[in-house]
Amino acid sequence: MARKITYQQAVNEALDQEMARDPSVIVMGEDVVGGQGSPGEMDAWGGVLGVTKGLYAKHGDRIMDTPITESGYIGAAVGAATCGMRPVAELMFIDFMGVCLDQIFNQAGKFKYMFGGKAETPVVIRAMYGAGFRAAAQHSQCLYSVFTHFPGIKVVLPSTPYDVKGLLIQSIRDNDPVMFLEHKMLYTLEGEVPEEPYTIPFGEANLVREGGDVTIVGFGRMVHLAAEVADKLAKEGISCDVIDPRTTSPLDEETILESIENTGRLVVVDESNPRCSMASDIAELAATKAFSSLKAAIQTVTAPHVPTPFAASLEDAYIPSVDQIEAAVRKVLK
Amino acid sequence: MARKITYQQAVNEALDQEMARDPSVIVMGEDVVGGQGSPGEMDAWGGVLGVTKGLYAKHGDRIMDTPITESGYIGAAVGAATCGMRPVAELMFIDFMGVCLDQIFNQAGKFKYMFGGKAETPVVIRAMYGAGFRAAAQHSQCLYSVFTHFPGIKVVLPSTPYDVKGLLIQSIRDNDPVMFLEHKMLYTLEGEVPEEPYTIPFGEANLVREGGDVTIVGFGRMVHLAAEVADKLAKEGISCDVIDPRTTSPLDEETILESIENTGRLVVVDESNPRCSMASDIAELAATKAFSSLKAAIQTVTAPHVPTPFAASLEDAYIPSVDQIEAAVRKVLK
Amino acid sequence: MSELSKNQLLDAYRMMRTIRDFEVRVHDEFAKGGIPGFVHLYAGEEASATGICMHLNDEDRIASTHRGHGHCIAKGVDVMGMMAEIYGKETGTCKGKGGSMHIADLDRGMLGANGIVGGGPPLICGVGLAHKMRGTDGVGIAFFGDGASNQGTTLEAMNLATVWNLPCIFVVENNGYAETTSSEWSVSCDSYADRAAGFGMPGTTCDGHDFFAVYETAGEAIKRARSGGGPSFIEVKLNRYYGHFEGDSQTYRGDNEVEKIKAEKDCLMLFRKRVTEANLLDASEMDAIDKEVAELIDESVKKAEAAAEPSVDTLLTDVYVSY
Amino acid sequence: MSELSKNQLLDAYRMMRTIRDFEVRVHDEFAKGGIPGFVHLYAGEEASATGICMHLNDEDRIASTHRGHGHCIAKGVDVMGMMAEIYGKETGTCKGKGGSMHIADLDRGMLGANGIVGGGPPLICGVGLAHKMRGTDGVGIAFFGDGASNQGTTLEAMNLATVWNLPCIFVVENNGYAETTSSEWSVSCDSYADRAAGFGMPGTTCDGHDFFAVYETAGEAIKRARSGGGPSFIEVKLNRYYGHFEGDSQTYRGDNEVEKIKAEKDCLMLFRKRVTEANLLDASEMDAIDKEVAELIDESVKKAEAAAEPSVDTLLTDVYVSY
Ligand SMILES: Cc1ncc(C[n+]2csc(CCOP(=O)(O)OP(=O)(O)O)c2C)c(N)n1
Ligand SMILES: Cc1ncc(C[n+]2csc(CCOP(=O)(O)OP(=O)(O)O)c2C)c(N)n1
Ligand SMILES: [Mg+2]
Ligand SMILES: [Mg+2]
Repeated sequence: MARKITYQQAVNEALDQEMARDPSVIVMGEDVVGGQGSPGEMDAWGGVLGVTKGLYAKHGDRIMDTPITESGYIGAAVGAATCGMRPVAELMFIDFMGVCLDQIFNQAGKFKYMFGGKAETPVVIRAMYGAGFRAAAQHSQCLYSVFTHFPGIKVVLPSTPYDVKGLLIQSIRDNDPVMFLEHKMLYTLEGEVPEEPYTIPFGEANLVREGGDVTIVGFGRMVHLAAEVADKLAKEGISCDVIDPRTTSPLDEETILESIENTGRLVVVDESNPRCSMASDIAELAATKAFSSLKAAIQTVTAPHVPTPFAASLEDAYIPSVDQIEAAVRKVLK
Repeated sequence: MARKITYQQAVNEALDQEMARDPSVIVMGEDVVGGQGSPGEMDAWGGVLGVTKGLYAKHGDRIMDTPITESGYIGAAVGAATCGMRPVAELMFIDFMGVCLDQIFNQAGKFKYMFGGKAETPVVIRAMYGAGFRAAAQHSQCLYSVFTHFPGIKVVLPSTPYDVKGLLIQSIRDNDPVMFLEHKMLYTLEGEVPEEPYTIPFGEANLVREGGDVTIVGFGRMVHLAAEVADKLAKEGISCDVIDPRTTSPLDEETILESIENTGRLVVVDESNPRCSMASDIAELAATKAFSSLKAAIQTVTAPHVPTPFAASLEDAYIPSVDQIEAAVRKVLK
Repeated sequence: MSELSKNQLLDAYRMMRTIRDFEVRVHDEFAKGGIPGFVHLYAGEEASATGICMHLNDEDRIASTHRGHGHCIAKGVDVMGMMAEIYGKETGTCKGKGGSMHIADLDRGMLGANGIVGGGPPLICGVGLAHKMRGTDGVGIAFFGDGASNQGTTLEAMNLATVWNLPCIFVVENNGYAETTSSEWSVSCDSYADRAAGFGMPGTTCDGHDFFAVYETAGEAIKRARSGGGPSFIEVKLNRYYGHFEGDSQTYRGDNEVEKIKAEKDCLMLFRKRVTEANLLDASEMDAIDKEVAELIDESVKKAEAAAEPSVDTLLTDVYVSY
Repeated sequence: MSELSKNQLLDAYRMMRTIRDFEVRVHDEFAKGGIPGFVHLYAGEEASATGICMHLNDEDRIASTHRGHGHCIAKGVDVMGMMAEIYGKETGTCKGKGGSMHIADLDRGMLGANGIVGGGPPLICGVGLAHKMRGTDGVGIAFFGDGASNQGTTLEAMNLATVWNLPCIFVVENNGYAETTSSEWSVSCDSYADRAAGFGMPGTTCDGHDFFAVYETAGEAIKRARSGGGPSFIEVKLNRYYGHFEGDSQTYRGDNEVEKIKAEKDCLMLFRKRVTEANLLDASEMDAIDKEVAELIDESVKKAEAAAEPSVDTLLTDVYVSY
């Protein structure tokens, strides 16, 4: 397993392989091909950051550009999914959920229940999330906490190229609506990824570091910061479990609880705004189901309760940092 | 202060008095007058449940019907607010947020920050929420946890006619965007309400019951169920603090933490779906800031992680019950 | 009219009569307190659902609205299950989980009533897309009201259907009101044909009291869609007999507005008149249907009342396929 | 053309030149790596913002888009503050918190660039409503692109403006592309006049390379709005000179597409030609402006580069008025 590809290439490869395998898989979104109706090249962009580049050459009309009409085409993806297609719709930035949320949370997410079990909606919605790109308040949000709140929706937050490929293939084959969220600052991250298709089951956390003193639960890009802190502290003899839940819905409660039962100390690292967030969710999990094991106040490290600022100085201060995580770990150990 | 009016009348009175006081207050929504362009009566409905009935007769064109176009008119309310108006827009059911969320969370909620402080957006969005009406999955949600997650938005959950009036007047006079959420099962609740206008500040919880054994934090309609349990258990000598935060954003952390420091035992009652909810949020608050006082695992009582079912038998089982709350209180006391 | 066989005419009549009786009965039972929640009745509008759905098979799909019973019946959803669903019983089409606003039956091509105004049209683009990608000649039909015709989701779907050249029909059932609000006021265009043109598709208006007018107008649009000719827009002008929902006092309506329509333009009356005058059907044949339908509806209510509420064990099922 | 005074003509030229130089300079500085984030440039489209905003005062408000620099400058936002904002400095219009996509100045009637395609049009209904309720003759102008013209929020706003009879103008700046996607493909109507008709308002198309054409078309619509005549729709046909955003390789464009437009239809060139041929302005007067503007832009970059980044203390401020 020596081949290394980027997080972005892993998205592309998963889409490519699933489209090749299953003719019901279709891909759609704004400029996911690029150049529709224009005088120059088709496949001009392959998505705003080139993630779907090349799929048109291989799969033709099964990858489709759309007008700027998120309710329209995400609704279309949902409708097509109820007809047995497996659409993967790209919502360019998760921040755009405000113009199409109904089709996701009230339609796709509720069909099966409202219809008494008689509907399946195997739609995947891919979207970029996260801060760090100097993209300011309307292009930097996390928002996975919001989707995790909604029943009927699965939420996937891959942190590595390996997880991207396995989880995206799982998402496409899964029969429920899935929000597949890609952290825009991870696209260039390289990692080992098998060439053949494989799946990673939902609800199985990844124990990124093992250690008995403190449990750190992190999401998406934060997993890497948490691991960095764990590695640093390991040199001082402080050993941390670093847990990457990989999916927030379903959530692998078991792995998290087991770790807490062992360490008695919990730090949650969530790039989201703090209120009603995944940080809250994991803290609640510990305080309701592992309370007797807890030896110290839980620490959460999150963005503050403000929109994402543009200026580099402010955005850097907005995003949870290695220093803040380290301080939190030291605090739970006091 | 002997006069009693209903929760619904309190909404109407607050709107009426503020419209009389301040000409910049305007009210808009679907059928909030009723009969626009129709051959019969104007003011035919006064909102789908009659809450705004009579305001047209008193305030004329300052209360306005809208087409079914939530992005359109909620956006218009937001835009008008930036021009110094004080619009109160009715989103009939909070469940409809999916077709207009962008104007709330990305526009109204972010203007001040994105514009470096140079904008005020004094808009109020009133909406009905909550289960119990046999209105099924798309007309019964709480969703206040989602709005609480967003910076820049204030979230108000009145539980009594008195709170409705004081908090709605505060919302209208407040210079920030406010989600004012009315539980549809409380409209007929009666309570003492002063005739003259008054305000209740945001971020000041109401200690509904005082007692030293257990802290129960409840939201909206759940406050009444919690109080019922407290009264019942008081007869057995179990005394509960019942806290109604009244606003979830801002949140009166102090009152909640003080109570927990005193009781060491916390039950949170939230009608929402459980994940990334206000139940999570309060549990996190306790586990991070009052950990050393906690004597038992926190208990949360919420709806399950499923859409709201239609059938009476199922909906009754879906909504947190007095029995579940009582069981949770007994559990934290074990 | 002549292209319809006698059996088809009988089917059409039976369909309209079934919808009418179903709705009248739900109205009565709601008034007696037997039915919970929000209920929006389709009585008066029967010719629309019937005239359109007569062209469809199980592979064709429709998306409906909060006022969905008529569309369900016309698309072949079982009436017994529907009545039980409206009562919230375990024998309901959706096991009691959906209620009036969420009846769906994908096997019959009925993609759901919808509690969200404007929820259906984007979904129907997906139906059209699925048919197109698979190379079938199936179509998708979005039913929505005059109120919903101003919702951004509806308008986006119209643009998308033209851009993607989808086999989709957008049917606005213009009953003059969205709740209390007149469509004369809320719909900004002079005619819906103008709005259709603004989205690059042909738009036609037809009289929704006249089954044959609806049937013919829809037939053309559906034929065009099936043969790759792209989407169409149809305005069906009609009237609802009851309030927006059950419990609505309707003071916004004109004096004797509904009585006049019933007397002059009732779709069942007009149908009877046309087919008997043209000697296509006998009154007695339709009388026989009336009787059968009355019995069917009666049985559906009895069974619904007698059925059990869903067991609390089912609260947590049917939400994910796998979790 | 004749109705404009010499000073107004000089102002118009200065405005267009300022926008052009600002954008060219941002393009160059971005390429050098000095500017962070997403930057969408308005170069080539100057006559639109200028021709429209020349009619407006500080009480009139505009809503802009991700491609907002030109609208800001035309509406009177300070160029020094804008440049500093784009660099993310504390001296920026928004103290560095907003960046290119969020420049706003409510005192100048500029309600914000917008990172959400279709974000502005509903807001502009509110501006129109506020003016209408207060009985002023102010107007609201929504600028948006051809791509945004298919967004439900835009379409809803158009319907609402007609229904409420608001003093709002909907200006689609049709530059032929939404990112890489051609407006020929994504916009379903044959002409935007059809779409306007579908929402009950007059629609006109004008040549966005020609300042005078834009100025006159906008003048009529704004006059109508000021006098209670309701909303209008204007399509301005124009071209962008740079990529969708900085960094775009633009392989979707035709060969020499931009070079040809620059040579034949550049708005500054056409303006110069018109006013000198008609003896309204001297070339030397415009040359002088060119020089002043060049210095201004140069100074704005120097100041922006020299300014401090916002202090971390400001991370938590400016979010609520009171909390
Ligand atoms: C997004 C959304 N907005 C508002 C409502 C409330 N509502 C339900 S039906 C209705 C009126 C719909 O009118 P129309 O589309 O003409 O259909 P009709 O009821 O006349 O059949 C409204 C406003 C809703 N359910 N969803
Ligand atoms: C709701 C939303 N969808 C998509 C985008 C991404 N996006 C930004 S600009 C743009 C193209 C806009 O095209 P157009 O409206 O024609 O304006 P132009 O860029 O040509 O000025 C897109 C798709 C966005 N910012 N917001
Ligand atoms: Mg209607
Ligand atoms: Mg464009």
